[in-house]
Amino acid sequence: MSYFSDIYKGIKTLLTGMSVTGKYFLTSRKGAITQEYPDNRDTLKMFERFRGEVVMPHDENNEHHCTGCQKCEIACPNGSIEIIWDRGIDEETGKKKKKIDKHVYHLGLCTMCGLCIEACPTDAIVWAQNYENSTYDRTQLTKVLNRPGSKLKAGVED
Amino acid sequence: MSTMNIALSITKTIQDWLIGMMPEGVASISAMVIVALIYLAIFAVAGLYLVLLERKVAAWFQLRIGPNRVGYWGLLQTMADALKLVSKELTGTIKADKFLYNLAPYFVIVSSLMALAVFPFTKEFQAFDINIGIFFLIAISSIGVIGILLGGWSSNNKFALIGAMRSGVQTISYELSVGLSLLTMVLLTGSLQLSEIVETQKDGWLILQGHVPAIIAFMIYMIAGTAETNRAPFDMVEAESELGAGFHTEYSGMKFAYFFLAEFINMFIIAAVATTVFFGAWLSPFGITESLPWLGVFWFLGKTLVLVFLMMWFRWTFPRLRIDQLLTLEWKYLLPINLANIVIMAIIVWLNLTIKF
Amino acid sequence: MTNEALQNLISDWIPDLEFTEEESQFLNITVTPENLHQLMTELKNNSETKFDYLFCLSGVDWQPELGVVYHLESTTHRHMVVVKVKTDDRENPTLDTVCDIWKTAEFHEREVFDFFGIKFNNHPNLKRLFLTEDWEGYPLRKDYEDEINMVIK
Amino acid sequence: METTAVKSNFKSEEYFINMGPQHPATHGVLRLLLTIDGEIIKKVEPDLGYIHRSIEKMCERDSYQQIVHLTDRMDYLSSHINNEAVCLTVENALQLEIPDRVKVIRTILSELTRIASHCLWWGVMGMDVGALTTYFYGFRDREMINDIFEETCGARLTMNYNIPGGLMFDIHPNFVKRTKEFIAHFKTKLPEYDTLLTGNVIFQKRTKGVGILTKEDAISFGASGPVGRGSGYSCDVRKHHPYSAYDRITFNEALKTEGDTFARYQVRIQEMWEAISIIEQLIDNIPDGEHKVATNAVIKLPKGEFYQKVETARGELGVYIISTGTKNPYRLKFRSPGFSNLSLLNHIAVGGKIGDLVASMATLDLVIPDIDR
Repeated sequence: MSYFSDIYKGIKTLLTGMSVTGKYFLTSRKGAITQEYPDNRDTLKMFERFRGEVVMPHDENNEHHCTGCQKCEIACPNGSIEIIWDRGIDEETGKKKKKIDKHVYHLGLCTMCGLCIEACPTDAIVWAQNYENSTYDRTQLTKVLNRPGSKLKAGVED
Repeated sequence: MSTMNIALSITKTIQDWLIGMMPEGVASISAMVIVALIYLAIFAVAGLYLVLLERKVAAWFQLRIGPNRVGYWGLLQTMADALKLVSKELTGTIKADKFLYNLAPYFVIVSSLMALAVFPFTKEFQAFDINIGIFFLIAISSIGVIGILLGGWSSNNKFALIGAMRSGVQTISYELSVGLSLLTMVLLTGSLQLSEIVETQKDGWLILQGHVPAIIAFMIYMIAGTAETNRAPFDMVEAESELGAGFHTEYSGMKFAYFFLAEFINMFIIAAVATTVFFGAWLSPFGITESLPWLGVFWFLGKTLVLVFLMMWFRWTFPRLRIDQLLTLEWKYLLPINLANIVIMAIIVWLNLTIKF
Repeated sequence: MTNEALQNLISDWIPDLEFTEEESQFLNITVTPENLHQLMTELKNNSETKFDYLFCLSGVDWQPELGVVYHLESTTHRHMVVVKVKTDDRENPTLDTVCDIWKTAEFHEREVFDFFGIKFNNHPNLKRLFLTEDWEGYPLRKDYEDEINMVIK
Repeated sequence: METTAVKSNFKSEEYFINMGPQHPATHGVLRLLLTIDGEIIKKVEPDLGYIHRSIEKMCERDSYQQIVHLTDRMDYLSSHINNEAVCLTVENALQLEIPDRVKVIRTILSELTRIASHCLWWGVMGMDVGALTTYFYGFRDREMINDIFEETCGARLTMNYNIPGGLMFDIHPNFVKRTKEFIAHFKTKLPEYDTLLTGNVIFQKRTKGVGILTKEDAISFGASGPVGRGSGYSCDVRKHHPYSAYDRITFNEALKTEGDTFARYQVRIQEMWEAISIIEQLIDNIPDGEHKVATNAVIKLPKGEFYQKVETARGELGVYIISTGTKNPYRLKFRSPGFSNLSLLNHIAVGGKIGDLVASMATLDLVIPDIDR
């Protein structure tokens, strides 16, 4: 009479299934896997390799490493980096040399692929770990990475 | 002791109080209106807290925290939901059948609230103690289906139509086994009146008296009960992954709130019927709190909440049955077992092998 | 079977077939559109070759000609072959369909029609798969111009 | 299949239903035009293109490093394996000698991606069939793998950690520790998947004998991955055309022959066990050495055609590059596993009910950007 045996087997599998969720119900005191995001904002720390946003670090006397060589602009797959450079006279050698004017970075277009940081010969740009990049208006997403009045660190050659 | 039970039989006390003020006929009608308003208020709030209980229990099953933002420990969450739903705009499809579309929610909410009147919360604390109690309950719960069918058909949406047809088929076939399983228990008690049933359970709950067939009847009743309220393994009516929101896709605002609230009150009703029939409504296990009839409410609600938790446990563990498997389960498995069960129970009652304390 | 054995087995089925092997890991067969269908059915049904798995069907715009490249593999002998077919008329390129031999070709051919405009006769329902019906032009052709969507860096 | 309803003079005509771009069962922007008669499905016609970004046209103007990052956006659940596919094609074309360390790390990361993808599939499969708690158990395990990826590659979903010639930077110091923790944790949780869903009688009734796909049809429709292996067609690229470190590990291919939804489900569960054993074999002896081989900045492939097959979580991804020696490919075609798996949906769903269509679509594990490209 498979009629009764498969009823019995059916109920047995149903009960084992319920035992799994029951176990989780009883041990739910151990804390949930979900993060309460807005509340744990100050304790939430990202891993140090997290790709939040591309930034250009400046040292204490406002100097950076970007020589304006445009390697990152070429490497970027979706044109989210624009380098505005102008001719300048190099102090020691007196030759004409490219000087960086503005390193424009469109965070809105960036797909966080990391090819620009890979291509940069002087490690001028680095990943920042902020994860709240949303803004209310798109123009705020276009950023200039080198701070006003900053200049190239002496002795950095590409 | 006597001071305690003055306020117990609410209908009589309100009626006597009113008769003093106005003529006979008007008094009884206004008494009924007052009782109905009290019940409506209590069970609207009870429905809200059932929804919150469901969301909290679901969260604990799923390693989540559940609503904890609105009010301390999330207590006001469903209150906020209700207010949101009240303030929402009542949208609807243009080509919908306007009259039936608006009528559907009232069918559902009325049928679930009417069924509440019959439950024995404590000794005489019962709105209407009519002598065909269980028969009345089953009849009322079949009206709810008409509301769902109307809602699904009239909102002129293909998914809603499929959902409504599924619910029609499902509820009609599962009412059969709800009725039959309650019938097996009525064999033991001999009367349909709910207070009578509780009376006979004074010497041992029915589930103990009827031992084996009663337990089988209880299991069948729980399965059919969950199917009756379109919940858990049988929720093809609003199967999220197949039909989106099923029959109440086109409803919004207060109309949706009626459907939503009615589902939870139905769940409460199914659990409450199970407690009255199987577990002796307000009778404490060995008559320990017989002296204080007021404690009966605590026993009644406690048992009902245990059964409600059981139904929630079903919901958050089992996948969904397909519509034809659902019908084969009913017609090929539950019905034959039910009929066999009635015969066994009849033999037991005839040879009175029931266990009496 | 090794490429050479394949080559001389297949070469005596149909007269003018070109076999090349450099520039690619597999044996390449170039066939004329007329006897494409016959070669394909033979490749599938012949007991020694039994290429029953068409795993890649790609349209290619070889600048003057438009062509389709079929990558075939046999699930029993585990050898692979590449069949190429080219038509040089760009206004109304038509080829025979192979979806009666391999059912996977039905969707792949609709994709090739969608992006290259190559029509496949006696294909069950040959209409655009990805783009909308009223999209004019065939995007993956080399001479496709579209100022709005195509950003030329 | 039960006997269909007796059709006396009772006339019922078919009607169309849009399982439209927004539908919980399609996991993405796929539109299925269903012709149904009551509950029984007569015809399923997918309508694609809602997320078509013409990746193949973009590849014709991008350099090879830039193409690798595009593949993340195709099958985002096995983005690591897609990157590896393009990198392998380019490396084989240039005949680059890849250090052993890179091969082993790539294989470990591929298997981790496979487990993460199957965890998500299992959670969503449970949800499609009605058990809503499986979603959270599946995501709990997937989150642990995402943390491992975030720590090593910096991103959780679109990793872009592979570049032609090796890895962008070396693995994080506690990558090995975290992976071992995950393996220990997952070994206790995977049996729970079975007791909760596989053993469940309702689940078996919903999936056994549903959406039957015979072996010949699987081959003829080009089904690959767990969909093909569910019908007994052994199409594991890691077995037949081994790449990176797959030739030095021993694992057996998960094969079932019934070809119904339950068989495809069991294949994926067994694949998770296989993935765990593969990681265990490799995690302890990662050879040390360079993490990438220097390639010149502008990669130019020699003239010719190159094809590379890779086994992603969904099936066999093929990268076909026709190069004329310039810095970007003349034509690049991705043979996407989801595309062929979708084409057989009509074949297995006709005659079943809507519930069957949703169940068998869940085991096809469709990712729509992978189909639309």
